[in-house]
Amino acid sequence: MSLEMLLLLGSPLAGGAVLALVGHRRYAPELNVAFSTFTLLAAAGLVTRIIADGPVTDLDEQFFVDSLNVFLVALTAFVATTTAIFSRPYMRIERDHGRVSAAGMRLYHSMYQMFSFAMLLVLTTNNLGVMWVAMEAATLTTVLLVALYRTHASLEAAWKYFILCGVGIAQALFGTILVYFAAEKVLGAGAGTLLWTHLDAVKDQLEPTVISIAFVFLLIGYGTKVGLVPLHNWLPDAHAEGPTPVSAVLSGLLLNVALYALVRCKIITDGALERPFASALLMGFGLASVVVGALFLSRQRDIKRMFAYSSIEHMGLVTFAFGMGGPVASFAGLLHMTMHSLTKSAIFFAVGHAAQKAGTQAMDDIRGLIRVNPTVGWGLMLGTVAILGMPPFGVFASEFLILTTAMAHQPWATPILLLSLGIAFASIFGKVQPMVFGDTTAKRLPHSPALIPVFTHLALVLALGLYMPPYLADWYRMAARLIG
Amino acid sequence: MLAQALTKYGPQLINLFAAALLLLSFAMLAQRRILSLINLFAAQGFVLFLSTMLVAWLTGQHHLYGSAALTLALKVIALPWILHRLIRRLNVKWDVETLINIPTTMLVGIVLVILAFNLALPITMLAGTVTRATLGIALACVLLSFLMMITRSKAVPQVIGFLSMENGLFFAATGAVYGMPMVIEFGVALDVLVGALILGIFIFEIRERFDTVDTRHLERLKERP
Amino acid sequence: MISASGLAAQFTELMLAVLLAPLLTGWVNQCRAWLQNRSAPPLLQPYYVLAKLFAKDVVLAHSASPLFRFAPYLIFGCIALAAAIVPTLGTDLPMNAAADAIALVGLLALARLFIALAGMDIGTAFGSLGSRREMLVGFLAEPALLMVLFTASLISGSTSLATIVETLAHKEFVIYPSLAFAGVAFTMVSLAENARIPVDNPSTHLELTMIHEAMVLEYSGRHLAMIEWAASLKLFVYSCIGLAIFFPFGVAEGGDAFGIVMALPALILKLAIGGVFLALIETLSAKMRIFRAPEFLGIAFLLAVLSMLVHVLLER
Amino acid sequence: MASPLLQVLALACAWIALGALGLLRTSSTAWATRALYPAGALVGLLVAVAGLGALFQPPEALILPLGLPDLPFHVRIDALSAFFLVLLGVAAAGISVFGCGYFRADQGTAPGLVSFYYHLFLASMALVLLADDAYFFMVAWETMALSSYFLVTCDHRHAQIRSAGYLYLLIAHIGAIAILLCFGALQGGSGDYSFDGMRAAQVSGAWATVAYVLALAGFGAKAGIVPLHVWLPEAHPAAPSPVSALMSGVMLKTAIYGLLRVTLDLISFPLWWWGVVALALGLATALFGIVFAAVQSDMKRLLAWSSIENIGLIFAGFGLTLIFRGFGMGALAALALTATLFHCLNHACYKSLLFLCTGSVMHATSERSLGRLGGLIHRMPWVAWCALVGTIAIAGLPPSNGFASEWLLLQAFLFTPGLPQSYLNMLVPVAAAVVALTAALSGYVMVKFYGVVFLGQPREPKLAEAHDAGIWERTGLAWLAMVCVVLGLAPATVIGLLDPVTRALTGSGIAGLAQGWLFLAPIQPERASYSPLLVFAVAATIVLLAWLLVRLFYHGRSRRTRAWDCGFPFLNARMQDTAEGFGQPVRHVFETFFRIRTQAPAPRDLRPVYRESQEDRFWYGLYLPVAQGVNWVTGLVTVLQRGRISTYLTYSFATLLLLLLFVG
Repeated sequence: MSLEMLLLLGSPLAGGAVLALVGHRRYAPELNVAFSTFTLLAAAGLVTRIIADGPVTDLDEQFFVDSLNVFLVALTAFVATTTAIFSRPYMRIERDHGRVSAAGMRLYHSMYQMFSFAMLLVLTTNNLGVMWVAMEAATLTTVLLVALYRTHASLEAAWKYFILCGVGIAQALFGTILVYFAAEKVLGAGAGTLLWTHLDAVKDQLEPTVISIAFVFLLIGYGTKVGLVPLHNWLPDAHAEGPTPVSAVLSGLLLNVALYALVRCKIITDGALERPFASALLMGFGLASVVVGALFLSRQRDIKRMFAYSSIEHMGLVTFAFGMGGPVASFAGLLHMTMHSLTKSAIFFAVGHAAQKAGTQAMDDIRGLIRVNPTVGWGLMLGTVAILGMPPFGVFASEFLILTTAMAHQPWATPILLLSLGIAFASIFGKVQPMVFGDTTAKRLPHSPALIPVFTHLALVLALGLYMPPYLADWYRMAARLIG
Repeated sequence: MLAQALTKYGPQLINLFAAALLLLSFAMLAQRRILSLINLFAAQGFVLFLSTMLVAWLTGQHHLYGSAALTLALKVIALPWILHRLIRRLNVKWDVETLINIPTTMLVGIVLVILAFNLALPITMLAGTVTRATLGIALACVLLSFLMMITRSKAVPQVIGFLSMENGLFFAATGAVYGMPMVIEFGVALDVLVGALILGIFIFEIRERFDTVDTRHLERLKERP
Repeated sequence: MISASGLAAQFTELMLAVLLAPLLTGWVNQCRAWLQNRSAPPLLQPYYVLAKLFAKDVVLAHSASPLFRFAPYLIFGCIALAAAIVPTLGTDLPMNAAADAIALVGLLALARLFIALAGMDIGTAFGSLGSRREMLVGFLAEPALLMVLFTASLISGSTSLATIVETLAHKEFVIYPSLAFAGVAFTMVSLAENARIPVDNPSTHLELTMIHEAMVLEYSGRHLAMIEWAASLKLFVYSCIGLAIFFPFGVAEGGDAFGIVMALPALILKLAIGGVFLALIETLSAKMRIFRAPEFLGIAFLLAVLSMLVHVLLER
Repeated sequence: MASPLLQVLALACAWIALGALGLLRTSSTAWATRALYPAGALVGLLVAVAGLGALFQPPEALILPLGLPDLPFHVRIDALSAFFLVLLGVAAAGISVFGCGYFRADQGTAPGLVSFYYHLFLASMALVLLADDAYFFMVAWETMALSSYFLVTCDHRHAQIRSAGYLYLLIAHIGAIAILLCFGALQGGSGDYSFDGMRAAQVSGAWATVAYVLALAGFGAKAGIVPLHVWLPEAHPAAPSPVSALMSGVMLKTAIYGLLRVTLDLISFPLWWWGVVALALGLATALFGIVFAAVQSDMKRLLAWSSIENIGLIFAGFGLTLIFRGFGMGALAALALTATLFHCLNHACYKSLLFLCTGSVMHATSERSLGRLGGLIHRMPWVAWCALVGTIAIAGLPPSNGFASEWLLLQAFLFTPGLPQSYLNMLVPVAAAVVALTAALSGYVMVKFYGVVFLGQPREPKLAEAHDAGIWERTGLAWLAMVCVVLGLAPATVIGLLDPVTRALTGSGIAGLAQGWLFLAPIQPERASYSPLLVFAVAATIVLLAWLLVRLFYHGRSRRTRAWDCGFPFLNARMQDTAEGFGQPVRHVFETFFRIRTQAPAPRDLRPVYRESQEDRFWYGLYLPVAQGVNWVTGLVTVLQRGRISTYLTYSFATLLLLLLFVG
């Protein structure tokens, strides 16, 4: 097992164990940040290695990292670290307000590390079965986090989250079994048949009907985790009721990881079937998610719930991009995934502080943030402007690419997409503007908010919007070619 | 002598176990009382254990013995025990409210079984395993437990539905591909166990918070028109 | 293009217009008095009034601004320039190259702007009342006048007044339906613009009815003289425009001095007939309520646009 | 010397740098007003000079390393963008100089932040003019919208300003969506989104019409064309005066630039009936705008509505250009295009001048509604005289530049009867009539604006201590007034400047035929010629001569007394004509345009209150139904999220079965 891989998976695991013991201490948040930064360093090492000498398999092919999942690994590690930094003052304030007990803090910190371990495992494993197990583990760890506050709403959200995702994931298991069944015909039984690299090599010899049924089950399974529309019902409740760092990580990272798994299966299905069955399904679900996600926005009263629906809409857009296929569309999809997770986590950081200041998450009671604390106010305003796809920011760059390729290949879809983006803009901006501008009701906070993460994320998104460094561009292009 | 009988009647025996599994799923669907629901779940686990042992013996797949032992330990002994303790601690009312009455659920169940069968037909054509016929039944069990979760409004029956869906999936695995590789079997079992534990904790929490386990009170998070 | 004879002709026409204007007003007042069988004031009465006013001291309100003091001269200058553009005697005028029909309407509008602003300057109720009504009449009359001039320029293919007069003078006498409509529209507009009876009474001091008089209520002495002179010059300009477009006969083409001298009696004769016609209209019609004026001018505007339409449809 | 393109790019970066410097010390006013705005004005001047330099040189293109990997920023400067750069530079110079005196700490936002957005706004407008591919254009376009949004909501303590800002950004965003779709239609399936690619794509037929309609909607939303104009009278008055001057004067012109770029440059063969659509829309906007301007009682809203009117006239000129271009009459298309561009330049100058004057008035009296102003000519002579220059220009009266461009526009209308389409010939006289009516009405509105604000007696006692504009504000006003006068008196030279632009877009120019710099003769001299300098000179001599002769033969004595009160001793300032009063005739004549709601007092009401409000029919006819429609649809969607867990499970169960059936 190469050193980086060992560190990459080992440190969150160790962190989870250590924090399970000392999670309630004063220094626990700093420990949490340390473990996350350590994972980030490992991820950076891995990234340099992948760029230097291409895809690498590890531990006799149980782990496989190519250009597609290495950028997600880097992104996950980075956002996990910044969220850890943000959660330091946030959780302290929550504890001072008495909303989280000492045991709760311990649970929070250990589950946080276990959650990043599960996500990194999903990203790096080569075995579809292990991927399923890790995805299920990710769900389990976050269910407890969502229910941390023990309020009526958070319990309900956690219950729905677990039941719906549990059922969804079960379908994915059945899909994996069918894939294994089809692969067994070609590769014979044994440990190696479920390895993605092997499947990828023989994907054109797999039985089309079985693979199409398998893809349906996988789509329903992982689609529930991505929050595609008919299966999205758990997402707004889960993202709104948990503590804000959890919502940031859920919205920013878990959706990407689920979509990554779905893309892995799509690559196999595309190879097996001639007709574009998989991409048609993805496009259909993607479009439905964008439209319904946008339409939900205007009736929200809770800010985190609104941004959860905005995540559904953006994930729908990325799925639509992967559904269209072709190098440019896949490139745009990957770019949009990165931009969305950076911007959405930045917004949740700002929202977290704003909600703490105003003491509530109802948007009607949060007013005039700029006058109380300009950095939080400007952070929220710039984040909202970025997530709505206003140009100088990178989200517009990827949306531009998606829409322009859509105009070239699927002209019928563009008006629908643009209309829903317009409605989303009208709804979100209409609600955020009075929160940021105007006279204020919020009060100062004991701990000064950690806003470096917000502005580092937004600066990154702004920079990528204007200038894409060449090595990053080729990196995305290689990944896009993989998706095909 | 037992060995020859087993090898000769093996496939019919497996079909028998599959039919038994299907019957148990239907019974759980129609069950009113939670206690008997748990016992039926344990019975389903036991039938699953027997069929896995038989398949392992017939096909000589040694890792199946391990997974059969795992099923026995987990789904026949551990989980039912946890559920029984849960019921006693919660002293929850015995009867199970269902959202739509039993006859209609049964009708829908039958339709689902027919659907599952002709869906699984193309796969069974290709399956080389001796237990290929059971794939349709496994898919039917999964869909039936899905239906059970939809129609039950109490938390505990939903949990049992979720666990019986796992059983169905496990049976599909043994039926189609003689069980998944060991590491995945172990992972799946671990997930199911942890899942059950968490659900148990949740039910306690809900019980304390709303002094009822009826999920119909869990409807505050919604969109007002 | 700017020849010596052209300059001379231009200068004579300008001086003629400036000097002859009060005479025309006097003649119109005389005809009106005779038609209403009362004894008429002497023909040169306007000149006496001007001389009297120039001699008097100017009485200014405390809140009068420099604009108020300069406005009369600016108004007089604009309307005098307008008179210089309209070819009354000869058509070889250097000023025609500098300003055409649209510039003529612009100059009259500039004069109206300044008189309205001067009216509002003192800040009394009458001044702003008059300015508001003047601008109401203005914004309906100006487009109608522009449309009349457009019809004429469409017929003659150019907007420069000299070419209009030349082409209309050479055309053999054929009834132009578009010019007929334009003629009616033009008379209605000139009545409104020069504050004649149907729209406004030139000699009234009844606050509720007056438009033009209300704006100049505050003026006195030499300023009032300049304003009165400018008003009569404006009437002269409008009559000359009417003659130039609808009765262009007798105007000397080119720069020959003899032609210009012969054109003078023809001009005086035409103006006299015009004056009688104006007096006739004034005695026959009564002053309209201020909010009948928009309908009156609306009709004029429609007639003017109709004339242009008729020209485009029939006469091409 | 570096090529003009590099100069303009460097100057745009200079603006951005100035903005960034503003962020260093956001709270100090002196830093912004004494260092940043003067430098911004200088950069503006240099942009104008660079634009002038680039006007006569062949187009120049460049590819910057920024932007998307396979669609980097293309940058190009040709005659059209050079002309608009001149416009931007001239206006920005005057407004920035005025800004030095205007911006103070009490703006509601830190002055440093305001200067950051101000300079970002200028830079993004310059970059919009240089953009040569869809991505860079959209980035610059929406940065312009975003920075101007933050400028509009500078003083965000008032709810009305916040809602104005929101409405503005919403309609700007919807416009941007339409423009993106238009670029999509223009690339014709080739997937190449650089403007050269679009030119090569030679889109024609149905796709070209789709692109044109989308461009009209997108750029019309930003310009304020009738159905999409609702934001303009809300957003421009809400912004600080220099910003509203910039938005009205220059930002609306970037929309015109965009439309010209798309229809005359990217689409190779425009159809003639496109022009009729633009002409009709333009005239409707002009009449609608000026009628509403006449009844406003807030001076900045009055000017905003009059911007809508001027944009309507520009659209009419643009429509005429398309009609001529559609019929292949190059010379007449050049005439109409020259009139349009000349009117853009004039409107930029005199509208900025007037908005800056209102800025000085608000500075001195902190009062914006016309009902509480009056008599300011005595205490603010400098501002009053500059405003008079602006008033004469905007009313389109002879010696001014407004008249020169209106004269050209009317000349263009006069040549239309030669068109092959018969009913088009009939429509054009009506169009000419509407243009004439609009010009006359603008005179009416401006007399109301100038008379009520500057003349008469002060309606509020506190106006007595209104001080005149500071030195910085005076230089800004003087610069813009001087530009207006120069443009007015020397139109032939300006037509010469416009010649390369019209030659690039319509293939022919009209400058060649003018008789030297004195006379302006569009086609032939005997058809029509106009020399503003001669008119001004002769008029001035006559006025001076009259003044001297009167002084010579008679005397210049005068004495002061109370105004004539017709025997009523209690005459006071409240008896003057109010803004509503002055607008009453127009409201009476054009009643159908408004949605009038009057609140008359009851007969025996001891304290009778009479209130009347004119609203915009479009707001109730178009915008509210659309909002209710969207609201209703979102109501439908909430059915999906009713909270019951079993329904959620049924959704995923049903999707599973459906897909399986579909696959099976």
